[in-house]
Amino acid sequence: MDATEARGNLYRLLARCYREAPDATFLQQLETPPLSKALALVGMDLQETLSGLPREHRLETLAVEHTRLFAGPGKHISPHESVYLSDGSELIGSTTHQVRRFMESADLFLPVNSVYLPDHLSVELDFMADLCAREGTKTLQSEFLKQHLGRWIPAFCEQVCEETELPFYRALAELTRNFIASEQELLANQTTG
Amino acid sequence: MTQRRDFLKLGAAAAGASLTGGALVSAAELKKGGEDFSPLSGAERTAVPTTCWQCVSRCPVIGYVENGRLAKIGGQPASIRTEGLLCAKAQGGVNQIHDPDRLLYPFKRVGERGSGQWKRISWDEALTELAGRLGKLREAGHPEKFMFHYGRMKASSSKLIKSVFLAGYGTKTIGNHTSICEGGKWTAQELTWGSHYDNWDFDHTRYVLNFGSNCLEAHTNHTSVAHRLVRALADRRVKMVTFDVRLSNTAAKSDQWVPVRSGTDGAVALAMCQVVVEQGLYRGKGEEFLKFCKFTAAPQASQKEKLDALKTHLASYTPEWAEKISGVPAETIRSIAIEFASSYPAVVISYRGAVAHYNGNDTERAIQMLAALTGNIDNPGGRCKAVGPKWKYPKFPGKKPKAKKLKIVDGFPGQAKLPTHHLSHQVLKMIKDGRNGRPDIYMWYCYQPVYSNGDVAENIEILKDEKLIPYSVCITPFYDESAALADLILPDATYLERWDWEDMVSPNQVAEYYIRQPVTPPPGEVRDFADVCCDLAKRLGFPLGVDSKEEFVRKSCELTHGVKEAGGFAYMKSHGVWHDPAAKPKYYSYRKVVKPEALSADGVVSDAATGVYWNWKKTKAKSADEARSKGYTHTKNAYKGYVGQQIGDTVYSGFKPDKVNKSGYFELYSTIMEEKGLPALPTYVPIPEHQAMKDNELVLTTYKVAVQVHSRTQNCKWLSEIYHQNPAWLNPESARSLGVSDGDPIRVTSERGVLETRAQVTPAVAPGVIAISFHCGHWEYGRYASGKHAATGSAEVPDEVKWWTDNGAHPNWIIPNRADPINGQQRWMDTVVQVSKR
Amino acid sequence: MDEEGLMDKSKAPSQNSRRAFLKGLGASATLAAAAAVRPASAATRPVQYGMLIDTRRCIGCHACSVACKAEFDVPLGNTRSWVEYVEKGEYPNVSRNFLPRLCNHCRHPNCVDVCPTGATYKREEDGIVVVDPDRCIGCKYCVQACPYDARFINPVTGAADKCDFCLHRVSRGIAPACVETCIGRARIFGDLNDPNSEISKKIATNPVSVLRPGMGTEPNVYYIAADHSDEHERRRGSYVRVTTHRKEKERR
Amino acid sequence: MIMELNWGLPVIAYLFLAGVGAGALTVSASILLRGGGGNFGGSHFDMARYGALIAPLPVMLGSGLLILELGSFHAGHWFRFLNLYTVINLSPMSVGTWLLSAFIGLSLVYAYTFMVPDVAPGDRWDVLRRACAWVGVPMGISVAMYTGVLLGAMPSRPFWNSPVLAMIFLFSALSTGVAAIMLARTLFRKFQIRKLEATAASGSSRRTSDLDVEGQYHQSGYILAASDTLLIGLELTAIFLFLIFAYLTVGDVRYAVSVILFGGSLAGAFWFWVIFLGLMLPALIELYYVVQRLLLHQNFSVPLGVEFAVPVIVLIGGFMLRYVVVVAGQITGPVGI
Repeated sequence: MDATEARGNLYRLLARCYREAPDATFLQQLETPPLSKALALVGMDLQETLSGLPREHRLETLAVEHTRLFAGPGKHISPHESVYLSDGSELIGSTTHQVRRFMESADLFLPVNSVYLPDHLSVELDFMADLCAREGTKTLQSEFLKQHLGRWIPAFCEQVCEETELPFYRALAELTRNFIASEQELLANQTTG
Repeated sequence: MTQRRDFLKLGAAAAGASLTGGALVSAAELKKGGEDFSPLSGAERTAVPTTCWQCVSRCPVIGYVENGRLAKIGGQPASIRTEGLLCAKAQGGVNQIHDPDRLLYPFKRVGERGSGQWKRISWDEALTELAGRLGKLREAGHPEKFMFHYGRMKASSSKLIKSVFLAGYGTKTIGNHTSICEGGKWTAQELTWGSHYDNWDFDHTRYVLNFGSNCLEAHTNHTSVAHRLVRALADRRVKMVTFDVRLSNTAAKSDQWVPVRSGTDGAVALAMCQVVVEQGLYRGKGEEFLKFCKFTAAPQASQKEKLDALKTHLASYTPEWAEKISGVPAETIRSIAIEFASSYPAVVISYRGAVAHYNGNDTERAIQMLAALTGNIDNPGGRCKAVGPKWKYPKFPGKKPKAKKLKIVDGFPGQAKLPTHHLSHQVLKMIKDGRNGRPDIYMWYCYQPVYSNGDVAENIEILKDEKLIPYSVCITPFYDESAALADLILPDATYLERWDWEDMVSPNQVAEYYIRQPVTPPPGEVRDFADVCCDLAKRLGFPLGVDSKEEFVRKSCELTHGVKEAGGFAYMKSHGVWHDPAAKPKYYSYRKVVKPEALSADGVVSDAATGVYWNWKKTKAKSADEARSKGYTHTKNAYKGYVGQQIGDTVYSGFKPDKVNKSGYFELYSTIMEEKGLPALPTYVPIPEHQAMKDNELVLTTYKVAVQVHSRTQNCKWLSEIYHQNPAWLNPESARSLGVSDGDPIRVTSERGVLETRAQVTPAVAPGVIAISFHCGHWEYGRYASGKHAATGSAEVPDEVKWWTDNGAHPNWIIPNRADPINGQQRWMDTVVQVSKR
Repeated sequence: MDEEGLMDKSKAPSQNSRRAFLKGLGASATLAAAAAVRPASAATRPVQYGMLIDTRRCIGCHACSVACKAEFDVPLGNTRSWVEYVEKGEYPNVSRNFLPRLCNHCRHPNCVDVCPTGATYKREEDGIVVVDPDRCIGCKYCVQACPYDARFINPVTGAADKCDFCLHRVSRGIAPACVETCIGRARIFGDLNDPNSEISKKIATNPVSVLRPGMGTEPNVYYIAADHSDEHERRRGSYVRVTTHRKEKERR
Repeated sequence: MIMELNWGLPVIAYLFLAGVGAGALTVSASILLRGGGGNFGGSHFDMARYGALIAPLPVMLGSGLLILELGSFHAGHWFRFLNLYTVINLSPMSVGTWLLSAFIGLSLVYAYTFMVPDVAPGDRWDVLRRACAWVGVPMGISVAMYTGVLLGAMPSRPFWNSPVLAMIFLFSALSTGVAAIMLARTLFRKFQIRKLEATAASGSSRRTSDLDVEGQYHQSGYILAASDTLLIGLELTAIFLFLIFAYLTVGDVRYAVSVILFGGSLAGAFWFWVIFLGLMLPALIELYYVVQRLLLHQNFSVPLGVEFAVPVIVLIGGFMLRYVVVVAGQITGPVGI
């Protein structure tokens, strides 16, 4: 597997984690050795992060926490760039449109009836994964990180770390933050070099 | 030469005609709306005609969409109601879509109810659970144990959800919110002239007499009515007098503000009636109208008998008597009464300031009497019967089940004698009481049971109690104080993301047909609840015949006469509004003579006691004989069979009844009231709690401002930026005696509890009154309303958009839920409080 | 693949386009003015747009304020257009009057005098005072100089901002947003230099006033029956309360 | 009073710093031109040198602060302020920008002429130095005054809208400029005395003095103290004119000025920090020593503590003057609407 494909997979994995709480299948996949070992290497040791949770309540606890952190109702950390970046503190703000345009400029279109807005964290991560799957998109990737993902991921992840009561999501946020930081570095080197 | 002279003649004659606007040199008018452009790029914004739903006025609007995002809402120039104008609230609707704290997914409670712990679930999961519970109740033969309680639900939403879905399901345990709004006014009107809703014909009036209406700031038909009132005041110099405890903006724009003691408007109105009768000012138009009025028990009383009865009844209601009660000088009452009565056509208007009291029912009846005595009923320039569109819509296919009902929506036995609009504010108390049963499922829609009613603390306690309410479902686009206490939250579409046909009445007496369509698609998993109903019904095995509200609206457009011919759904989508260009304004509907063939139709009988012709087959009567023996007045639902009223030798269509079996007269003498042991003629009853008030006690009054509706606009940042705090207004005299200065923190105490707020000492409120608006003090409802939200933003873009921190105080915590003993109206304006500096 | 080009497309309408737009409007506004506003006989007369606010018709509903907020997506805390309430008197003789406020597009705009970069200027073709956000450095000198507190620094653009009579609409023959929505129809907008315009006729036939005439700015926003009462009158012991409905709570 | 200040601390600091710099340069140039250098064993020349070396620093620092306060800078348009250099118009700020830029250039050149090795009166940089001084005096006065004109140009700000304000700012700039030199001189006292000793030893002084080195040092402070006293006197006179004219008029200005009068929200800051601490106190102290020499012909000698404290409070007063003026102007407005 080449590096770009690996990066794409990681984007895809993170997107899945932010979109919805893990279900049984997904959690099982995460815990299967090659993946779980790889996760442990980057600081997300599932045995450790999930150890405090009784097995029968794991999914429920993760779902409740996912809801509390990223969906609401009421006070939550909005995973939408336009809200998080205080673009007038609006859902579907002008940023949302900019992200959509960016994606469309790369010939990638969100399905008409998509549940998620273009600037939802999971969609932005998915977009990066899609770009990774295509040749010659390094500049696009780098620009997207610069204009969008990279602008809010550090603060967002920091706040998730502060807010969450579950090691799983703290580890996820840290992983996301570190990954995006390394991505920025990598792409900066590759596009300038 | 002859021709030349003729031309000159023509020219001279034409000078008298109004020819403005045609000449070349006149200044060209700029177009008033209908288009909009981005100030940044200059690109045209896409115009989507739709309908506002910030308040019940439901004005036709145009949504302007830029880059797939709603940028602005503007007026609909083609509307004959608004004439293209639009209030602040409507324009603030943009913020509803973009509310950063709105709900995007269904949520299910985990942990204790009200603990704030939730789990996001899928629609399928939510509907499977809900349909399971609903199905179980229905199969067990207890559909009535599903209670549906709505706040704002009108037109197609109401028809599809209530008349189709809930009727198909079989529950009639349906609560509304009219009794916390204006139900009392409606009941009084049903008693006098039949159906509710009065339209004030400001376009033709010469005088406006206002009891407690703030229609320049808030009204059921706000923009449509307000712009006409301003036009009358400014262009035609119509005089306006406002009786109110507070200088509302409406009072401020009146020629005269007359402060009145809280809850005594009825005394003033009766005294004015007395002046009119005593001074013979009814002569002329009033006298003509007397023929259609009922002032005595006998249906066919003569003019003289009517007047004699009136004189006797009003004899003691002198201006001097009213002065003692209301604090308004007798001379003021007399002179205004004379002005009003001699300014035909004149309109007397009224609203919650006058009606939301213990004695509100008869205050409104007294006001109706004043209008009747001066002939200002359903006439150009007077108090008119409402005219609205008559939409046809697809009915429930197949046979509806016999609906069942828990008797919990009309209050406790005897609490209100004629609750024609139910006692919404008693529903939770009835549930707590439990004697008339409790719903297994309590679902509320576009409603805030916790925040909108009085007794907030008790509402919370009841809604929280899983023993009282086993399962609760909240349908809302926003997480509010009530949603926090639900078991299941279904994310509803905002009004800008859904379909509807709409039907608000027209202030110009010509019906306007208009629709609402989505300006942008709903985000996340948001769904219009009416669409969800179609889905639920299918799951429950009684499909509604339509799969979505859009289909319902499309079919309605094809069914409705006029709209269909104009081009149906496609026309409405592109134009938004339609009215019959040939339609004439409707006045004097009561004067129409009923055709003889209508009187001889099958089932039509005449009732000797009232002079009413009615069709017993449309009532609950089983046979003609039963109908005859019970008579019109005492047959259940007899009003539904009403055909006409015999007056003299003629049968007029008269004042068609609604909800109660009144005659076709303009009933100021109400047999219905009489039979309930209440005074038949409008009577002044003092408010018991106000009779023995101590020196340090004040009456708490609530009010609305121009930029907010009661509870559902505080999340709109543009509106809350303008109005987010509600200090309590105190007259300098009251303030002095309490030792309170402007800006002081104060404590307002009622029998229900304590409210902490600040004082605004102003002469714009009467002594003895404390006025607190009821828009503020949310403790949920997102960042702009309550300040509750997680911090956002990086160092690069700090989160500092919401610059205000004081979100005001909500007076409903200390206002008890108490009913007008006649119609059940929530007594918003009666609470006695003590005020002290904190 | 031309990736740079795609990047450009992904950007929101930039300030550059606003600037180009302002410039482009020069021509179109003259056209519109010539075609729509000015009578043919006076084609050489320059246009001076102005507004007349009949406060007798104003009901203090803030429809104009919110229309403006929406039209320009004005960030919270700032206002191009707002309505002040003036409450005064002694019970029961109390009044509350409403004073809608906006940029006066003065004949002698002090803001233009003090602008060090020429970013704010009075357009010759229609007399509208505008700000070029690309030239403006945000020094706030004009904010200080405006006697009407009509200007602010837009936190998004970093430039001075204020009412521009909805130039983008007016140049296309559509009334300003506040005029379109005004429930009382209190606002009349038009060419003050055309004696036959509705606004000129109304000004000619009514007692009108402008705000702070002593400043010598010669405003082009006129009022009928404006209440010029001010909280300074409290010094005389009479009750006056001015509510500005702005973040800056006091009128200055 | 809930009001946001459009011009906050950076602008206040700038107005003060520009004044100090402009004052320092003007005083330095005046001393250089008047004394020609060399009086009291070159101590006048040294004073000119202190002034010259001080002048560009606060002005450049102040200008930098000014850029920080720009809205365009806040919005991330870092270099938009360069637009200032694309236009010349009659805006006091535009005039000020060019003036300030020229001033910075000139003051740097002027400072350079004092930084060359073995700098002394009459060296090969003397012509350039004197040329700079000739231009520097009017330019320094212009920069000092323009800050007042900048504020005074607006009828909408009645507190500022007074020609006297420019005069107050001018005198304040000069007196804070003198204070800056005095302070520098005090801080480099040892160096100064060492130099005097060296001069005395070499006997190259043009005029023999019967004073010892310490005495000579003090003597050279006399001219600064005396001129500072005079400048403070002038400044007080200008402030008096400002107040009395405001008081004698009716309307906007009178109401605006009332914020610094008894009962006003800035009265404390104005009367204590500006008038008493910043002007009266230093003037009285200086007068005490100056009078001894002027009238009683005693030797001029000031204790070290006083020598240090006086310029510090003058500088504090100068800052507070700008603070009070800038804030007062913004929290007041025209009366009526």
